[in-house]
Amino acid sequence: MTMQGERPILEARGLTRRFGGLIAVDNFSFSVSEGAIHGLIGPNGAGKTTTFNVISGFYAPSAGRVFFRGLDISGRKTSALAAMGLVRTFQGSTLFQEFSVLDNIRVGRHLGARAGFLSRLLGTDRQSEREADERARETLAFFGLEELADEPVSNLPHGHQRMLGMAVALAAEPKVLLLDEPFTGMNPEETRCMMALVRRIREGGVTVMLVEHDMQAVMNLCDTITVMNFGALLVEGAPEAVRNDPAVIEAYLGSAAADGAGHVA
Amino acid sequence: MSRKSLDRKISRRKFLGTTAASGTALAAMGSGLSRVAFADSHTIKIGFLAPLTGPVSAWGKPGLDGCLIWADWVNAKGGVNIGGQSYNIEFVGYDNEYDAAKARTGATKLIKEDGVKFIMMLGGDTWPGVQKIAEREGMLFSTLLPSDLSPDTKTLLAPCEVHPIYNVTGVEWMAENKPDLKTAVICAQDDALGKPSVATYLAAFEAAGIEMQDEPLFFDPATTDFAPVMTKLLAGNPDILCLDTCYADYVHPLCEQAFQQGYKGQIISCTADFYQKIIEKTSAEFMEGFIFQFPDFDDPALNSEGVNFVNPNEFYAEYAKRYGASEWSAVSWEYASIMDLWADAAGKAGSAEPAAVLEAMKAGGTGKHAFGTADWWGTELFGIDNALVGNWPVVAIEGGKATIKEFRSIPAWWDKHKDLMIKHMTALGQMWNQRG
Amino acid sequence: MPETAGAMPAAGTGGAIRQLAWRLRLVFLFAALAALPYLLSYSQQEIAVLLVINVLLVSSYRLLTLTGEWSLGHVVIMGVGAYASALLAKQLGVPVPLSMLLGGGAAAAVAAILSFPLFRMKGFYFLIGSFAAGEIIRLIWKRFTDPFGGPKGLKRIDPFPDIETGFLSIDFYEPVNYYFLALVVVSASLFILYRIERSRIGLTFHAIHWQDRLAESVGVDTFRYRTLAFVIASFFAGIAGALYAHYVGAVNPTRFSVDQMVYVLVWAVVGGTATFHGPILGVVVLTVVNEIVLRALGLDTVRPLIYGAILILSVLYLPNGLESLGTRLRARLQHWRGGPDATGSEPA
Amino acid sequence: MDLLWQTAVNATYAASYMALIAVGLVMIFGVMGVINFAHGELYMVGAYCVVFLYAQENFPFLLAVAAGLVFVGIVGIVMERTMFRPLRDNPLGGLIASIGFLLILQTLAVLGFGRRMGHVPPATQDKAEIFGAVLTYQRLFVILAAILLLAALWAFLRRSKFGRALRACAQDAEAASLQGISMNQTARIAMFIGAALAGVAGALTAPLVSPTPYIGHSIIVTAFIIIIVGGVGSLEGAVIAAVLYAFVHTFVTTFFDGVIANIVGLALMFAVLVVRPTGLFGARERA
Repeated sequence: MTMQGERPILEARGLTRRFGGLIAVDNFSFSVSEGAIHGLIGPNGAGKTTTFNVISGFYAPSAGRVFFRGLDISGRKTSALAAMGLVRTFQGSTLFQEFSVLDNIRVGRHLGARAGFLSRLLGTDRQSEREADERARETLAFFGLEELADEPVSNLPHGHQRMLGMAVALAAEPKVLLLDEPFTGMNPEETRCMMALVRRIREGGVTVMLVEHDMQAVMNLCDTITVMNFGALLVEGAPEAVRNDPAVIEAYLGSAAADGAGHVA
Repeated sequence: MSRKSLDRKISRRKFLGTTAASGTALAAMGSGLSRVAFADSHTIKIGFLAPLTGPVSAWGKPGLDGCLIWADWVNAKGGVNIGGQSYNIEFVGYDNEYDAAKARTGATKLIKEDGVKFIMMLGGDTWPGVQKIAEREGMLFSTLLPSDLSPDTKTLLAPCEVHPIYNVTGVEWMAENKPDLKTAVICAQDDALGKPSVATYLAAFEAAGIEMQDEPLFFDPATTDFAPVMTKLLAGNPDILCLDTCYADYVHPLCEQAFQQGYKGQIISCTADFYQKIIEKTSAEFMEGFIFQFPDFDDPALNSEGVNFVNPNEFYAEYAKRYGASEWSAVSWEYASIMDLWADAAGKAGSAEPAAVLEAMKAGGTGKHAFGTADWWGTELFGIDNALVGNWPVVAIEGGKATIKEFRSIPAWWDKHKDLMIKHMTALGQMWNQRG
Repeated sequence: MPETAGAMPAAGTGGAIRQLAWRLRLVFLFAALAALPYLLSYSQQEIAVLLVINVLLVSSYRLLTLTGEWSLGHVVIMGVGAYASALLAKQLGVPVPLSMLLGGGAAAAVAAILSFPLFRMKGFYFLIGSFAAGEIIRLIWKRFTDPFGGPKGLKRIDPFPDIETGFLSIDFYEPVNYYFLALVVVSASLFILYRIERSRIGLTFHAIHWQDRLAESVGVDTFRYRTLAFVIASFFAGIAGALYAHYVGAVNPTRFSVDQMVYVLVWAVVGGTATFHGPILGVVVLTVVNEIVLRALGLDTVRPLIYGAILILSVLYLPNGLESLGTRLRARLQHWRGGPDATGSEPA
Repeated sequence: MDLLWQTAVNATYAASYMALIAVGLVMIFGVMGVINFAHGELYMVGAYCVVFLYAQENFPFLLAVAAGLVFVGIVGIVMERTMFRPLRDNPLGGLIASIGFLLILQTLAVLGFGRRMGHVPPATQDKAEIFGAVLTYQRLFVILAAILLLAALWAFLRRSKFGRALRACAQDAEAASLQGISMNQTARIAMFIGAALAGVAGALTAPLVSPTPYIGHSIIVTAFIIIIVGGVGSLEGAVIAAVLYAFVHTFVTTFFDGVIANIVGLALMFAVLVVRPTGLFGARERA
């Protein structure tokens, strides 16, 4: 089951990010093929989230480069990356809690609903806004949320909020979607449902990269998996290969032993 | 006291009338409301438009308090006789918070709704908001800050304190009586009062052949610690330390610092409010001979011939009794002295109408200033001769008590040295045609 | 926030009726505003003029706060408009209506320049940064006597030109006439501000306020939008300043000090910033209380004390502002009627 | 008299009382998250305590200063209890309330002491000479008291349980409450200390300035600049910035003039903001 192209759509070379004296990401490289579902895993504190933040433009890399469709995008602003088609989600229910469900998606359509300042004032943006609304409702329908369009987000159950987070990102029409821990805190039923959604998103032609703790989900879902440890690349390959790699086992066992319970990434 | 509550009653009634105007009252009110209604045809109302709250209120509120004494005294004697009819005087205050827009609102209220015949102001920042109204309504105004005067301000008078011109008298007296003082330094707050005053002192020093050791030192009005200012001033060991027209809350710490940093020379200043307290902070010896321009009103010299202020000693006693001596300041008597001038002119004119009073006041080119008959003057400095200038007292501290040394003529100085004054005023951008 | 963040007016018959009711209400409001000066005394008309100008000031301030940033420099920006318009009219002879517009433009331009250092900061740092920037602008006015007039500022600023045609003659010295002039300008400005807020731009401002990182991630250039809010708000603050300058005829640096800014903050917060009308309610109520009620009671010395107490009590007992009184009242009414949808949900 | 030394002495004095005020302001901001606009008025109230007790009622100066410290501290507790506690989740509301409070304090001072200045005779007129520079005991006393109080505060924050709680709350109120630290208790103590520092600064300097009911305005603007330079979250930053500002301001005043000193002060503040928005010593981003 692959629609995988050979050309990498997203690539990092020698990525490094320091915070003061601390090196969170250390000379880390990976590449994501177009049309893939690519997993990024690693023990707690391995630097996954920092990597995500660097790729998505929240932090500039201290060294190294990020390429998107062959273009050097290192250090570009998040909003500029989104305009190019690289969109990320956030952990948990990071949403415009004060808005209605539909308004969340409408913000997600920010790039798709362009209009000049004057036309906003005069209301001549109505055409493009109507289109944007239609597309927003389509996106909601894709996630089965269309009934809830006018609900305030804060009334939604947790699982729906997680889906809405993905819907907001999808509304921006990404070419690559970066999912930050999409399954964390979900029950098996919800996880299954979410995995199906991710597959359908990929079928829509969107490349997906995700950071996740839930091994089971990652192994089942991803075409390729990159494992990092101590900020550096450990292994990259197909799920089976990664699962059986002694270095990976060692890293997870070691960290689990050292870690105890209740550590937060 | 009773006056106050009466005021309140009237204004409250008016307020209820105007704001509760619902549909039924609408027709009756209309614009007719702004028409003046006299509560009592034998009362003349005088407007008092000055800051009564906030940081500048020290220049307003004590003046209104002084005016209330003035009114009580005049009314107790049957009021002011105008055209054969006696009128009681009533003051209507409006707090302009030293804001131009609020002053404008206050001026229209006093004119259109209270029907005042004359409005006294502090002036300064608030005057430009009122200027247009003065022109349009032909209302007579007075200010304590003559820098408000310009050729267009035909109905604005500076009839009492022609700040800062009178400061020349102190310098002149000092130069005559202490001729061995040769060098001076000066500091001032950087504002509308400090700058023209600096120009005046510079002119007066130059006229007296006293040399400035350094450029004038300007400090921000928000300054609270004056040690660095004084350190800089004293660095060259001057003979004379000039405190310009610093406010009382600057003069005190400045003197304290001069004393502590070992200064022993002459000090000259425009004001020395609460000088007894400065003596407490320094020493009687240090303050001996301190020259300034504002006499105590219990000074017997104020009873001398030529001084027009009525019963100055009693006025001070009454003020201290009513409001406490610590509230007393120059403005306490200044606004009241303007009322003397006004009452005199209204009597002469036989009318309280602003135009008639103005004409009577300026008739003959002289007027009865608090400190003696004086000339209407100012064309060269202000572009209009609406400032009343004559003698001004030179005061020195002797034996811990402010003593009037002499009433000295400002016009006499001006006739000799006006070029110097115009030169220094121009250099600091203080001539009427240099102001926005 | 649902009311303001909301989408376009809903279509359908319910929407049409609501729209009609809304329009009727507007007509009534304007009729009342037109009748108002004739119910007031002359000096109260003066207060009404300043009040209308302050309505624009505080409403423009609210637009800036939509992105979540609170400025302490808004009154200084108003001053930029006032000074610019006054100087253009005084020194270059620009006709006053045009100079007012340019005054707004100057304020917007200054804001655009300031946004580069200021929007490197967020939240509290933006607040103090805007204070610092404002103080520096005020210092420039004080130091450069030519052309700004130094601490005394500018006076004898050209008034708004009288309209003198054969049958119509309007003298803008009369507060009632200036009131209508200001009312027209301010209504038009408020309409624009309202449209902006109700458009996608307003939605984006809100989005930045609540989750700027999420907004960024879907392509919102938050710096650009924060700047946009700042520039628009500053433009209208500048217009308010120009209206003020040509009415009062004088401006000085003290008039635009942080003390005055505090009043704008107070109006906005006491009125409630969750809705468009909250800050307007705040400035109207507080002005009437301070300038008319307390003065009429003959209270001079203690007026600031009572005003201060009112501020404290209102933030303590109406934390969502005076406007929440209306919402509460409506909810209460709905409750009595047994209406099902009491949608007066409190803003977060 | 050596100008340089005299200027340094002047600057040291200015730094001392400014540090007291700025540290108080930072303390209140750190724990409460509120900018206390009434801080200048707390200074004013402290000064009037000395006007009343020492100048009018002839109590000993030290006693009056101590009373000022305690009284203003109590005023702080009252502010905390009546305003800042109910408004804890509403920092803007807290700001507005403090503005209302400052209007009340100003008016009360006018009613109680008149709108003109208060008079405080010096407690002593003796002075010391250091390298030809004059340092009056009155000023020396302010310097020593400031050092003593700030050192005591530092020790208190390091050593005591409350100190740890205070620092924890300033770092992260939620985490602190999870650790069983009482937010109310901590806030009360922080308000007492913060207000008392402003009050004692006013009380100590009352004989050296001329307190008026409106002096708070001059104080708060300077304090604002200092905490911006030092970083709003940092007590040490406030002290260092106070020293820095006082020296820069004093030296520029002496060698140029007071208005230029203000320009330099503002420029310093703006430069710090542009280069390092969190202030020289503030590390944390607080949105």
